[in-house]
Amino acid sequence: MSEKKVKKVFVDGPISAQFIADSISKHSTKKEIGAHSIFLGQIRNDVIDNKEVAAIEYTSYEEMANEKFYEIREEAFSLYSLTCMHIYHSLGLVKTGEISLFVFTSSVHRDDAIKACEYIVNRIKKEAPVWGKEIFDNNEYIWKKSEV
Amino acid sequence: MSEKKVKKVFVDGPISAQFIADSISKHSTKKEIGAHSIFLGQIRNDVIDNKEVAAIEYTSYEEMANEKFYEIREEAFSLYSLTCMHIYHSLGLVKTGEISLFVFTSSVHRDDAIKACEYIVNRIKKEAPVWGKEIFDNNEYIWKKSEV
Amino acid sequence: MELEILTFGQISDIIGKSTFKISYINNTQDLIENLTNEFPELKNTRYIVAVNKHIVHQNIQLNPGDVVALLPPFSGG
Amino acid sequence: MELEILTFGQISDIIGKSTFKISYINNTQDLIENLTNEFPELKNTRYIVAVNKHIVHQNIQLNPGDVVALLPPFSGG
Repeated sequence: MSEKKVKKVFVDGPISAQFIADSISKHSTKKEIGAHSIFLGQIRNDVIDNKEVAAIEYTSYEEMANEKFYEIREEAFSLYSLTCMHIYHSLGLVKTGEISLFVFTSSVHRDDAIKACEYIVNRIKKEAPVWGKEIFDNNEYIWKKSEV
Repeated sequence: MSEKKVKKVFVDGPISAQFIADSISKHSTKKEIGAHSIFLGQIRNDVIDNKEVAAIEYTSYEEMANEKFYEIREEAFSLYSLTCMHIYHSLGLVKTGEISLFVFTSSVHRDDAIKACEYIVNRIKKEAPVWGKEIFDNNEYIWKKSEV
Repeated sequence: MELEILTFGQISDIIGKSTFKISYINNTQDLIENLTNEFPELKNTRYIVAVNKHIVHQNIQLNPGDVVALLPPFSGG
Repeated sequence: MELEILTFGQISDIIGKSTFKISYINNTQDLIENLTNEFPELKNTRYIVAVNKHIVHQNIQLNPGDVVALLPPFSGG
């Protein structure tokens, strides 16, 4: 792995709208970009057995996840003509209404950014070793079911 | 049109990252949302006949465009299970690196938001009576070619 | 007894104004012929016609007061 | 001569810890049998096995010092 420039994906707690805005702003100097596609995962207040989800606590096999994110990143760059790609995923507690996943792709023409963003989100959901513990408002919890 | 609640789409000048962040933030109270999909159109510094684009000036047949945006909006809601949808398009001058189109869809599960966002962008590009005048750094201009 | 004409994009450049009125003409085909006689460059330009904000692909009857728009290919977004 | 075991999600709940060492066992199948004897609830739980961060779908030989992870279905994003 020594040659790989691994970008930091995991962030502690929720991803703020301000963080997203700053990320967008940074691309205004890249004037070859014509299109950005962004996916945001937000925590839902699902009701399960009459109990409402209040938050999700995310844990990961971080070392393995970082290798997987790197692989997804490389493969997306080889499949799509992208100028930039950023992936951020929360660890720890994220409350309902807050954002836990932020995927951001940029390209000259819109098709590449749009298709790549969807591709990356699908692969993360399917392949990243991350687990969500859905915590109810009475402090009970269940392990989140996969949404693949 | 009297019964139609027409949402304002056109904004003067570029769409700021802060505006996008505020839009995202407003959805944190809608706790049934699990996924947001965002498309941003950014002005490229294309080089045409050795002249570099410095800005695009957008004009529109506004009355007709607003009816079209309304129609696209209604059709997207009928085709996809969406919680929210927002469309913003610039009029007037938008410089390279700045954002001129912001499409924002939200849904319970990710597929609807992602598919609807792409659908809306494609329809806007194809059907909205909006014209871009590409202004070069020497103040000459050409009318932008459609990207459909 | 007039029609209102709206032009956009490169059509405005050719005609030199973006909104004006002309004496009533019975149908879109005759209207386009009249305009093309006055502004021959229109022949070399792609555009579609909208009457009262609805795109029309064939010749249609016009009524006094109708708004006829000449729309070059869209390039928004 | 040990193996390092990592557990995640509901597997950690069943085993009661998320990282521990056990005496060397020759292959993944024997390792899983040993763990299942000690924690019978594992039988009712879906998970896959990763050795040194690589998912393995068949029985494979283990080397001392290998890191074996039990991964329940992923639910990130």
